[in-house]
Amino acid sequence: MNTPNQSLPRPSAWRVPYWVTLLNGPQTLGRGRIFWGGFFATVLCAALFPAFVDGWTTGNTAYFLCWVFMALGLSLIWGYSGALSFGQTAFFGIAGYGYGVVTLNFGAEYGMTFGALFMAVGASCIAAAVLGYVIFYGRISGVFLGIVTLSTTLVLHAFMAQTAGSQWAIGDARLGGHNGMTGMPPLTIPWPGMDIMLYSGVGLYYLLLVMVIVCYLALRILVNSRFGNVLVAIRENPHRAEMLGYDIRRYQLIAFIIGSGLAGLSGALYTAWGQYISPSSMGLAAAALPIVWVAVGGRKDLTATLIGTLAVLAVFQNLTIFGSYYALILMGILLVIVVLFLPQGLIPGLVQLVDNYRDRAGKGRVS
Amino acid sequence: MTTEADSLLSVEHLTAGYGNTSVLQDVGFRVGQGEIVAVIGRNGVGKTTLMKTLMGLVKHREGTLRLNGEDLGPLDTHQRARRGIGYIPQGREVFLRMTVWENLKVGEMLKQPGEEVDYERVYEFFPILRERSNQRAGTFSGGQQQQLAIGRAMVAKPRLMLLDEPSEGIQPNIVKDIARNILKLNRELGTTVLLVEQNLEMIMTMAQRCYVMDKGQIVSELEPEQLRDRDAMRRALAV
Amino acid sequence: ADDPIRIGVLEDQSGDFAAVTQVKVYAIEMAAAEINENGGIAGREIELVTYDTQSDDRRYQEFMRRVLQRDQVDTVFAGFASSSREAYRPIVNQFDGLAFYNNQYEGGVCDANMIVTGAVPEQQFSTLIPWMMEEYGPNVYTLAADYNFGQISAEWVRMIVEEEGGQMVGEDFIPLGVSQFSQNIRNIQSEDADFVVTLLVGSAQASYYEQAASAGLGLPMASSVNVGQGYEHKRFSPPSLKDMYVTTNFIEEVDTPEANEFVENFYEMFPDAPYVNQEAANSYIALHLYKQMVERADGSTDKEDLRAIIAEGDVCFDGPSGTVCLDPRSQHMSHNIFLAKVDEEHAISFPQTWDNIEPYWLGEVGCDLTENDPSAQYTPSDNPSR
Amino acid sequence: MTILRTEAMCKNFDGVQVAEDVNFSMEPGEIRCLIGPNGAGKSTFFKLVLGEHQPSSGDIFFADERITALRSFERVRKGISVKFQVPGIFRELSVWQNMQIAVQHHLHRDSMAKDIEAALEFVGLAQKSRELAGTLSHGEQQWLEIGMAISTRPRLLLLDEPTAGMTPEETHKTGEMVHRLNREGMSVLAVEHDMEFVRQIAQKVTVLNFGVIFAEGTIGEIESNDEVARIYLGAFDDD
Amino acid sequence: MEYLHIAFSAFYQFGDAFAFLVLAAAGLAVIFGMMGIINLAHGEFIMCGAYVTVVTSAMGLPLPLAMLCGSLAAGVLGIVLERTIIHRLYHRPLDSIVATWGISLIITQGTLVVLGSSMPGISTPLGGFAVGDYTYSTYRMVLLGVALLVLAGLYVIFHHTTFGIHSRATIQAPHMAKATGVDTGRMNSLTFGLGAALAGLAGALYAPTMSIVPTMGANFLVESFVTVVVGGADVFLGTAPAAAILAVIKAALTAWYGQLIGQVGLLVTVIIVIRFLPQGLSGWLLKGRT
Ligand SMILES: Nc1ncnc2c1ncn2[C@@H]1O[C@H](COP(=O)(O)OP(=O)(O)OP(=O)(O)O)[C@@H](O)[C@H]1O
Ligand SMILES: Nc1ncnc2c1ncn2[C@@H]1O[C@H](COP(=O)(O)OP(=O)(O)OP(=O)(O)O)[C@@H](O)[C@H]1O
Ligand SMILES: CC(C)C[C@H](N)C(=O)O
Ligand SMILES: [Mg+2]
Ligand SMILES: [Mg+2]
Repeated sequence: MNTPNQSLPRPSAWRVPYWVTLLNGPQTLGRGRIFWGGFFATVLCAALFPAFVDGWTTGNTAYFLCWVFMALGLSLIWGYSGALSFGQTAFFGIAGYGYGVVTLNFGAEYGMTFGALFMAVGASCIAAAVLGYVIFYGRISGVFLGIVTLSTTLVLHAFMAQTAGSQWAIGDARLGGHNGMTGMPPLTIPWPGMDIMLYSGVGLYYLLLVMVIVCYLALRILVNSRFGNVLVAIRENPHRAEMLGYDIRRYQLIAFIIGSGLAGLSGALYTAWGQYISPSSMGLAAAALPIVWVAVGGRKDLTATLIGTLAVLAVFQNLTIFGSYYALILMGILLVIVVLFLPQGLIPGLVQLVDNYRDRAGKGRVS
Repeated sequence: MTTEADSLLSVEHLTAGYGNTSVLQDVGFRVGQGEIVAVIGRNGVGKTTLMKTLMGLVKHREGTLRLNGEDLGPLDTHQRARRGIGYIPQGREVFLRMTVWENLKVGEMLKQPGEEVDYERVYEFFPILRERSNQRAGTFSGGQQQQLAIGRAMVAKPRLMLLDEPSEGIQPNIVKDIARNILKLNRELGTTVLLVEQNLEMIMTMAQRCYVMDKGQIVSELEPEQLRDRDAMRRALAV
Repeated sequence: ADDPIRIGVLEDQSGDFAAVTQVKVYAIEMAAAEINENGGIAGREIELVTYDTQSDDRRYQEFMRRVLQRDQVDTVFAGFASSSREAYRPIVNQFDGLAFYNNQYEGGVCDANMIVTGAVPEQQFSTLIPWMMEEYGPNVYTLAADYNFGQISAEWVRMIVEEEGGQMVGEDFIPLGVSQFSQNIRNIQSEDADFVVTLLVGSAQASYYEQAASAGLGLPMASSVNVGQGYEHKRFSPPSLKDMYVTTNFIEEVDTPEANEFVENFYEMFPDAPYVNQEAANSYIALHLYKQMVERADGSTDKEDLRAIIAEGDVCFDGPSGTVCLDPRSQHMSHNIFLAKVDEEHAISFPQTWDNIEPYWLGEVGCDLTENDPSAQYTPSDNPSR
Repeated sequence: MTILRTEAMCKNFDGVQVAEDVNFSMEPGEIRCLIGPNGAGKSTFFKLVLGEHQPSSGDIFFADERITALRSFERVRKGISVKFQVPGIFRELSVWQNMQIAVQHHLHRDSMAKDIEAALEFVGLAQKSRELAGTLSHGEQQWLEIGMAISTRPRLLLLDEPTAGMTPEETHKTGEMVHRLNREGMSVLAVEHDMEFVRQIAQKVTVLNFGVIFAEGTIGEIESNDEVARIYLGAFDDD
Repeated sequence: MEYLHIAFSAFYQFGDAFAFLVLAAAGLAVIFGMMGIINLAHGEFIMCGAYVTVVTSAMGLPLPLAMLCGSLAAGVLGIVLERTIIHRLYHRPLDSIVATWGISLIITQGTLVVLGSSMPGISTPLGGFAVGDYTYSTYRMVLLGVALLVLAGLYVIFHHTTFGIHSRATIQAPHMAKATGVDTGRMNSLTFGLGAALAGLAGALYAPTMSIVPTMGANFLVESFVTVVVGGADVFLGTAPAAAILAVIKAALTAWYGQLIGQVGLLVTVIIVIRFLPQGLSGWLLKGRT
C-alpha cells in the first residue's frame, strides 16, 4: 500500500517522464506487472467485447459506461478529499439539460453535439465552482456539506419538475417539467455525406470506452501527484494540512469542480444516450445511487470505484430482470452484506481476501 | 515479591497485540493489595498496550489475568471496570462534549454495591472541577482535562487504579499534587495503583516497586533502593 | 405452430406507483390468457415478456431497449407516469417500434409509434366540469399536482370553467411527494368555493382527503384522477371522500353486464388484487385491440400494416366499459365516461354517463398521424395550431 | 528586528480572558520557553499566532511583518511551523506519506526521498516508514510530528509540549535537537512543563498566568521567583 | 376579533409545520444527530410505526394504545437491526449510508411483498373545531402538544438521567465509556431503539392522516434530515430551534407563495443557515463551549 513512488525502478537508458510514474503511486491500488498486465488484458477484452455479444448488450454496456464518470468524480471528491457530496446529481442534471438546450437550439451539424457536450460540462463546472465556493470558503464540512449539496439537487429537482408550461423554454428547448426534455440528437460525428449518429450501439460504446480509459488514467495521475497527496492529507486531517501551509479550501474546491465536471460529463452523455433528461435524475433516489456505487466499490480508490460501479449497475439491473418482486430485497441484502463483510468496499475487500489467502499459502505478498 | 495469595492483580504469560503484530510477549507480573507499582520504558515498548490489555480494550491472545483471584479473561471491558478498576488513559480521553459534572457522573458507574460516591474528595483534590462544573470538558486545557480524567476515576473509589502517564502535560506543582493525592488515596482507602510514568520524580515519590519494559517484555524489576536512585533508574531505562 | 407473438410489458410492480399499476399487469395477463385459450392472435400464441420497472424512469429506458432489441417483441405495453412514457418514447422511435400507453394522462402525445388507450382531459373534463357547475355552482377551486399532468389538467379546468361562465376562485399547485395540506385547506376555506377540483397524484398527495375531512372542509370534490386510479375510496376510511365526483372510463363498481363479467373474471384469476381500476380495463382493452389489428392485417405485426388498419377508422372493441374505438389521427381511444359519485359510506353511484366521447383535441390542434408524424407531445399552450 | 511580536493582544472566550494585553517579543535565533499553569493560555497563544483563533484585539508580527489578518496557511508559508499539544498527524497515511506531504512544496522531487529518509532517521522512525501513522505509540506520534514540523525548515518553530510522554533520555535528545536546529538558524518557542527540559534549552523564559505575562527572565531568575514557585513550580517536599 | 382569528390561523399553520418537523426529526436527531448513523431507513421506521398502528387499531385496539404499539414495534425493530447490523457501523458513518439504504430497500419491498401495495387507513380522530370563519382539525393541535412533550422528554432523558449521560458518553468515546464501566453495547442498542421508537411514534401519530403505503416513509425523509442538520449535534438544543425556524419559514412561504416555494424555501433556508452557522444551530448556541 505505502510504497513511495520514487522507489519504482527507472530504466537507466531513457527516463520515463515524471508524470508517467504517477500512474503508480501510494494513492492508487494496483501496480506492478500483474496489475498492468491485467489492465491491458481488460482493455483488450473490452475492445473485443462487441464482437461476441448482441447489440443490446453492447448498447447497455455503453449505458453503464456513461455513469462511470460521475462515480469517478465522486471518488475524487469523497474518497480522496473527504467531502461527501450528496448532490452530484445536480451537476449531472445541469449538464444533461445543458446538452439538451444547446443541441435543440443549434442542431447536430458540424460536430455541434460535441460542442454541446463541452459546453454542458463547462456549465456544470461553473455551477460547481459557485456552489463549491460557498461550501469550502464557508467552511462547511462533514454532513453539513452533504445536506447542502443534497438540498441543492432537490431544489433543482423541485424547480425543474414544475416547468411544464410552454413559458419554460430556452430558445427552442422546452424544459418539459416533470416529463422531461426530449428530442435532442445523440452524439453526432460530422462525416462528409452522412453524419454518423452515435445511437446506443457499437460506435458509442467505443467512444465511451476510450473516454473512460483516458479519464481513469488521468485521474490516477492526478491523485498520485502532489495535488493528490494534499487532497488525501486534507481528508485525513484538514487542520494539520492547513498548518503545513496548504490552502485547503482551494484544493477542495478544485477537486470538487473536477469531480462535478465529471458528473456533468455523465449527465450530458446520458442525455445523448437516451435523448432524454428529466428532473427525476436530480431527485433523492437518484442522488443516493452514486454514493452507493462508490461506497460499494471502495471509495478510496479509483480502480475500485470503476469496477465497483460497473458491477453494481450490472448486478442491480440483472436482479431487476430476473429477480422480479424480490429484486429490491436482494439488492438491499447485497448492500448490507458488502458493508458488513467488506468494510473497505468490494474491490479492496476482495484484494485483501486474496492477499490473506496468499499469505496463508505461504507465498510472499505481490503488490 | 508478592505471592499469589495476597496479590490483587496477577498477570501471567500475557501476549497481546494489534492485527497480526504482537506487541506484548509473555508478560508476567503481580501487584499486591495496597501497593503502588510503576512501569517504565521507552516510547513504543508497549506500556499503553499493557494497560489496555488489562482493561480488555485490547484482547489478549495468551496468558491469564486475575483480579483478586478472579479470571478477567472472559470479562468485557465494562465488566472489568465494574470489578473496581479505574482507568486513566494516556491522552486523557474525557468526554469532550459533556460538561465536567457529567463526566464525573459517568464515573459513578464504577461504584461498588453498597458504597457511596464521594464527590467531595474529588473536589478537594481538584478544586477546579467544582468551580467549572458546567463547562464543557472539550474546552478545558490539557492539564485541566487530565485532572478531570483522574477525578472521574476517583469518584467511585476503585480498588485498582491504572494510570497511564498521568503527569503528561501537567504543570509541575499539580503533578506534585496529583502524586500526593494518589498517595493519600492509597494510604487512606488502600487503593492499589499501577502507574505508567516517564516522570522519574513522580515515580520516586510514589512507587514502591517498579517494572522496566522493553520491546513488549518486562526486562527487569527495580528494587526499592534503586527507586530512590535517579541514576540507577536512568541506567535501567537506557537498556 | 407458429412462433408466438411476443409482447413486452413494462409496468411498475414496485416502488411508488405499485399500488396503482400492479393491476395493469394482471389485466394484461388475463387478456393474454383469454386470447390464448381462444387460439391466440391469428393462430399464434401470446407470450408476455414482463419486467418490473420499479417506478423508475431509467428502468424504462433500459428495458424498453431490451425488449425491442434483444427480446424482439412485436409490441410493448408500457408505462404509468408520463415521465416514464417520455423516457422510453425516444427509444421506441429509434427502433421504430410500437408501444401502447394504457393510461389516463394529460394528453397531447402525437406520435405514430404510440397508441394511447387511456382517457385524456377533453374526455374527462368537458364532461365533469359543466356537470359539477350545474350541480354545485360556478366557483371553482383547483388543487393540482405541480407537474405536467396537474398543470395541464388545471389549464383544461380553467378553460372550461370560463367557457361555462363560472370563475376560478383559486388554484394551488402541490409538488409531488407533499403530504401536508393545512395551508391549502385554509386557502380553500377563505375563497368560498362551490367545489374543489382535486388533481392530486401519488400516494403522498392522497393524504389530502383525510386531512381536509378532519379539518371539516366538507366541500364537494371533482377529479379526473382519484378513485378511478388509486381507489382512494377503498384506502381511506369514510367519510373522507364524501361527495367526490370522478369521471372515469372504468372502475370495478360500474354496473353493466360486460363490466361485471370482467371484474368477476379478474378476481377469479387474481383473488388478491386490491381493486380493478380504469387502467386495468384500458390495458385489457389494449390487448384485444391489438389482436384485432393484427388479425385484420393478416397476421402481420408490422407497425405500418397495423397503422393502415387503424387508418380505416373502425378498430373498435366491445369491452368492459362498452364500445371503444381508435382514432386514426391521434391514435388515441374514444371512451364511454362514467361519472362516479362517492357517498358518505364510500359507496359509488353513477349519476351520469356519457357515451363515446372522442379524443378530439389533438386532431383539432393539428395532429394527424395519417399525414405526418411529429413524434411530439403537445400542450394547450404549445401546439401547431398556435 | 523581532522574529515574533505581539502587541496588546487580547482574546476571550465568552468572557473568559485567555490572553490579556500580551506584549510578547522574541529575537531571531532565540530559544524561548513559555511556561505557566494549566489553562494559562499557552496553547491558545500558539493558536493565535497561527491564526487558528483571531485575537479580540491587538496585533501579531512575524519578522516585523503584520500577520494578524493573514490566514493560517499564509502565516505558515512565511516560515512558521508547529507541533501541537495533541498530535496532529495523518493517521491513515503511512509515516513516509506524512513526511512527504509536509515537505513536498519545499523540496524538489528528486532530492525529496533522501531528505525524507534523513528526517525519519533523525526522529528515529526510519524503521517504521511504511507503517500507518495512526498505529504508532503516543511518543512515536510526537516524534513524527516533530519530524514533520522541522523538515519544512521553518524560521520559527513552535513546540507545544514536545517532550510530553518521553523518557528522560528522549527528552534530553529532544533538547539537543532543539539546540542543533537553533544553531542552524531556527528560532524556537517551546511550551513545556518539564522544567529539566526547560533548563536544558531555554535562554529566556516567559511565564504566562491567566492570559497575562506574569514574569520573564532567564531560567535562573524564574526559578528563584517565589511567585512563580507558588503558582507553578511547587515542590516535592511535604508528604 | 378578526385579528385574533388571523393570528390563530397563523399559529395553527406554524404549529402544524412545527409538529411535523419535530416529530419527523426526533428519532433521527437521536440516531443521526447523536449517534452519527446516517440512517436512510429512518422513513421505514416511521412506516413501521404507521403500519403497526393501522393493523392493531383495525384489530380493535383503541387508537392511543395502537399508536403505542406502533412506536414500540419500531423500537424493537430498531434494536434488532442495531444488534445485527448497525452496531458494526459506529464511527463508520459513511458506510452507514449504504447499509441503511439497503435496509430501507429490504423493508419497503418486503412490506410490499408481504402486505401488498397499500392498506386501508384509519380516520383522523377528534374531529374539528371552528375559530372565526375557519374550521380546523383538533387532532393537529394534539400533534403539536405531543411534539412539545417529545422535545421536553428528550431534554430530560439526555441531560438529567443516568441513561442519557451514559448514552452520550458511549457515543462520544466508546472505549473510555467501557473503561468506566458502561455497558456500551447495551447503551447503543437502547439509544438506537429509542430513536427508532420515536420515528415509529411519528408514523403512528401521522398514520390517521396519510396514505398507508410501503413507501410512505420517504415523505418524511428530507424534512427530517434538514431539521436535524440545521439543528446540529445536540438533540434538544438543535431540534427545537431548528424546527421552529424552519416551520416559521415554511409556513409563511407556503401561505404567501404556495407549496412549491414553501418547499424550495425550506431547502434554501437550510443552505443559508449552514453557510453562516457551519456547525448548525446547536453548534452556534453552544459556541465556545464545544
Ligand atoms: N492501534 C494500533 N495498531 C497497531 N499497532 C499499534 C497500535 N497502537 C500501538 N501500536 C504499536 O504498538 C507498539 C507499542 O505501543 P504502545 O502505545 O503500547 O507504546 P508505549 O510504551 O505506551 O509508548 P509511549 O511511551 O510512546 O506511550 C508501538 O510500536 C506501536 O506502533
Ligand atoms: N474554544 C474555547 N472556548 C472556551 N474556552 C477555551 C477554549 N479554548 C481554551 N479555552 C480555555 O482557555 C484557557 C486556556 O487554555 P489553553 O489550552 O491555552 O491552556 P494551556 O496554557 O495550553 O494549558 P495546558 O498547559 O494545560 O495545556 C483554559 O481555561 C481553557 O478552558
Ligand atoms: C395521473 C397520473 C397518475 C398519471 C399520468 N400519466 C402522469 O402524468 O404521471
Ligand atoms: Mg503509551
Ligand atoms: Mg496547552
